[in-house]
Amino acid sequence: MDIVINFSSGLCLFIGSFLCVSGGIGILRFPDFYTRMHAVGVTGTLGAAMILIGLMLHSTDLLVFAKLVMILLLTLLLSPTTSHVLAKAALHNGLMPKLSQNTLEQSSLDLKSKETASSKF
Amino acid sequence: MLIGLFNNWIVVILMMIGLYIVIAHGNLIKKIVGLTLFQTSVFIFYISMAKVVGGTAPILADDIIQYSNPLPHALILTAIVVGIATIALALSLVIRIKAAYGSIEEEEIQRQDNQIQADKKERKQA
Amino acid sequence: MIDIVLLTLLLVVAIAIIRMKDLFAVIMLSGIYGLLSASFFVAMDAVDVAFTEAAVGAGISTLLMLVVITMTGRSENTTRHKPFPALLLVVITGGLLIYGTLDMPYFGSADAPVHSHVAPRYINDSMQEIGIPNIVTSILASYRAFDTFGELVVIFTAGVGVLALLSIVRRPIKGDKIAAVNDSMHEQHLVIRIVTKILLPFILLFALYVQFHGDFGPGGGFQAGVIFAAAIILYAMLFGLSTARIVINQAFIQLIAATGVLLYGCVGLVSLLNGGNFFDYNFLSNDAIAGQHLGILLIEWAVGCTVASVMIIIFFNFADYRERQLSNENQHNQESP
Amino acid sequence: MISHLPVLQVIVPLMAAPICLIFKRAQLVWLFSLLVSGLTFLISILLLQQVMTSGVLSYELGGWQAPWGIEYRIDKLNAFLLLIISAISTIVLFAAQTSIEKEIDKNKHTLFYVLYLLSLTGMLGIVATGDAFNVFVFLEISSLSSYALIAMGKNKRALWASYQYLIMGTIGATFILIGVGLMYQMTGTLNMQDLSQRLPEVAQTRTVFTAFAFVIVGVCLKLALFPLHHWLPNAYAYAPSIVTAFFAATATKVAIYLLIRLTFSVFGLSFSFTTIPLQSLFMALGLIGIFIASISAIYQNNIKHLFAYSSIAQIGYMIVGFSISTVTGLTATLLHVFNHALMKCAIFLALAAVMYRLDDVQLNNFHGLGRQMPLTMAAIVVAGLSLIGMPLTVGFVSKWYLLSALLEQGWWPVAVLILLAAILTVVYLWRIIEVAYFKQPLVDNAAVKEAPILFLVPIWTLTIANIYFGIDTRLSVQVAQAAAQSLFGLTP
Repeated sequence: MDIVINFSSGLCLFIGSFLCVSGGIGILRFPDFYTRMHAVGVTGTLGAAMILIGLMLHSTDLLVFAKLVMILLLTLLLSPTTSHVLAKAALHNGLMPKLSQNTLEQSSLDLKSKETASSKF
Repeated sequence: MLIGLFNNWIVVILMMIGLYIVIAHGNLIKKIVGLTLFQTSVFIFYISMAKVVGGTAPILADDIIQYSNPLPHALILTAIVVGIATIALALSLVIRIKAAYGSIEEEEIQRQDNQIQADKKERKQA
Repeated sequence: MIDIVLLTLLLVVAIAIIRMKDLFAVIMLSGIYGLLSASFFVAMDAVDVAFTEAAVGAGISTLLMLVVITMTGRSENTTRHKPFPALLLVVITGGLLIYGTLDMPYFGSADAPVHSHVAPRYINDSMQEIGIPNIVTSILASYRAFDTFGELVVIFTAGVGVLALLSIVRRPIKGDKIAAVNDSMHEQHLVIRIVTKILLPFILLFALYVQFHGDFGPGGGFQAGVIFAAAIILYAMLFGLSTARIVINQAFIQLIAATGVLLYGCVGLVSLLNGGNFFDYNFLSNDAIAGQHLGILLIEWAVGCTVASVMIIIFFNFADYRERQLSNENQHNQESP
Repeated sequence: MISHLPVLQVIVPLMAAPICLIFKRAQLVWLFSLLVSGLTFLISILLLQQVMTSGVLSYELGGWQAPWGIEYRIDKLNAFLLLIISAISTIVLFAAQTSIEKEIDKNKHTLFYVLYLLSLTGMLGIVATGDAFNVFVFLEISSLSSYALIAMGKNKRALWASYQYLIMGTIGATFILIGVGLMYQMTGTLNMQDLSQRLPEVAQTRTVFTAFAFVIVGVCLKLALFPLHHWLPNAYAYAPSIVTAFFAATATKVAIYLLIRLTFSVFGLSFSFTTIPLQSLFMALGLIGIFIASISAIYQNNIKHLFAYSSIAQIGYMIVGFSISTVTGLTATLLHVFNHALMKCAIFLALAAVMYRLDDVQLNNFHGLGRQMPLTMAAIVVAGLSLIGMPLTVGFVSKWYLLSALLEQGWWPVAVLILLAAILTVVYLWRIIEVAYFKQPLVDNAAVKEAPILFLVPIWTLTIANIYFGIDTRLSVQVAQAAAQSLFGLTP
């Protein structure tokens, strides 16, 4: 029975670390801010979650298990929020996503109209 | 020799970087960041002094025989809080300086000071 | 091995701070510097210090600096800054320090004088004399209680200093204006307000856990105070300063800061009046160990109160000053065009 | 209660500060802090008597023995400094309320008194403690409250002066922290008494030499010794005048005490003066400091700047006395600490009175002040004369001991330089006296009346003390001599 647990925890750890590494590469390779932030989002949420699950399977003592579950819940709640706020702040400061050429003019038009409409606090 | 004192040399380099920022850079906030660098490197020096190879955190547990030295930890807790107190006061001074002088660059403030000095002299002669 | 990696990372961050011109990046890097040094402290088995450094060095100081640069602008114009005299002075002091490190005991050697003179008594006898597992808290709260009292007064001085510099007589804002501000903020920060509402109770609970867990594991008054203040600062940032002011009014917070210091001092005075020296907890109750526990509990509570209220005072005054400046600018450009 | 005096000396003002924050009315807070400061003064008198009769007092905080817990060691040197600090703080508090009415706005008076009591606590804590790290903590308390106090000045340049003082002060305090850390690393203890026993074995190592260098530089930064004095003139000139009066007479004296305590008690006489050429280094720095500060004092037209530079010069005198490293030399320094506190406090309180009446202390405000504010101007003249060292005043006593210590060593050229420097002091004092007595008052400050009574009482108590201690030198010389002998280890 514990061979299955060991194997699955090893697998989870492997997937988690693979996601983190790919996230790291993603930050370096992606062209603009928003795609890079997507890569960070992946590592923050999924990568960490997989590693935590791998550790949970590996852990023996109940207290450690409970703490790991709490950390998992916290990261699942927090990291999507942080990437949301990050993207919102970037957009608020007028950082334009790097779109293909023709959609660029069209989206910048309606962005300007949206800006004038809503009265900025 | 190298491994033994590597910690201290890195700490010395960090200290000197902090000191360099405080002295050479004119921006008031950059000076405060330099000050935090300078103080944090002193904390790293204290804590790397307290470490015993093979020792664990100074929390008494029955199966552990070797502990790291707890005294520098208590000292550094005090020093960190002293550091944040100084930074908070320095930042409130920067806010007031920005409101009074309109800029947080050392040269600009010095220039305005010298100017006040100069036209006070003219008024004295007049 | 891990600490050498961390130290080199610290070096890289420090050099990056010199090169950076954009103040926002410099402050973020100083936050990273705080976090890296906190993880270095964990590698050095200094868990209490790592906790405090993470909460204070990476948390509060970055936050305060960010509030300040929203007022003072982000760019640092480097006109001629004078590297050579500074470089000369720095090289001299650095050389003297390196010269000083040559005779130091090697890193981690167990026979260094530091580990043989005063420390063994703390490690061996603190369980019998004070009876709490966390030796750092026993040193902090009992052996060297006067140091912590001095440090509490330092924090109190910083709070009063910030009050003296930034506090202004407040004109009471009308009720409906607060509601307007609240609605506009609601529309802007919808997602994060919901998440904060979920998280706030847990942060406060965690602060209380850290406060009372200080005797057994890493934690104590300072960390608890900073976490408690962080929760309230988060609330103030998202629900508007004026609403936060109604929830936590300033005079009450100043009162708590003062009573925290007084509570700490009275613990010492009570042990003085019971016949012992100042801060001698054995005289607090008939059994010595119970006296020590009671003394440490009261002191951690006093420290927690004062640190939390001073951090709140500092943040509220910074944000208040910023709000007043923004309203002045709005009035200014309403009149001018 | 008598055995608890050492700790009560620091706890009384410390507990009073938060209590002041709870009372909101400024009048009440002023009286309360005056009472607390008087109580501290009383405790310091009792402590001095106890020390003079029964020798060194040792008080273990928390009931733990010396190197493990923190210990308060009060000997003749501490008691003397404690007496000076609490006396000056009580006298300055008399004039505080009237002076800050004009200089600090209404709702900040309570905060002013809280910060004032905290800086008093910090200084008393530095002087009373016998633990090296505790010195750093209380140094931070006194420095933080002094940055905040200086920044409360009316003039916008007070903010910039306070910021510069903060940067220099924090670097100095961190240097002291590095020095204490290096000392702790080589000996394993933080208690000063224990350090002095364990340092000689490791004295020849390079780490202890660096520790000594860092601690001395840190203290000299706080001392405003010649090359590191740039923060002092602006800080004293733009701070509220009551704050300048308090700090001019006490802040640098605490740093002098730290210098003496470190070189004599902690590192030991032999280490400080033989392995390191401290003697000639400090003699040179002191002399250069005296001359440059006195010369730059002559060209100032803001009178506070003028007397701030003259404070730097007077510190030069103390450092010259200290660098002679003989019993009479040290007695001269301790005497000058006591006398300089009296002189400078009288002068800066008088300037506070002028500031109260004229709102500015430029030279042209002083035109014809001799007739308009006769008592205040007379106080400045008497304190100025004792600054020069005229006989029958306090300054003469310390100059006399300094010259005799120098001649005892046969360094008559240095003695001649000291006398030359006294002439520079005459020059910059004459500029004020000439303007005050021989010029007609300017048309717009014709209606200036004498300073209010609450100013005149402290100013004239200090001026009379200036003269009294010049004649009856029993108290100051006896205590200074006993302290110097105990430091040299030849107690009678």
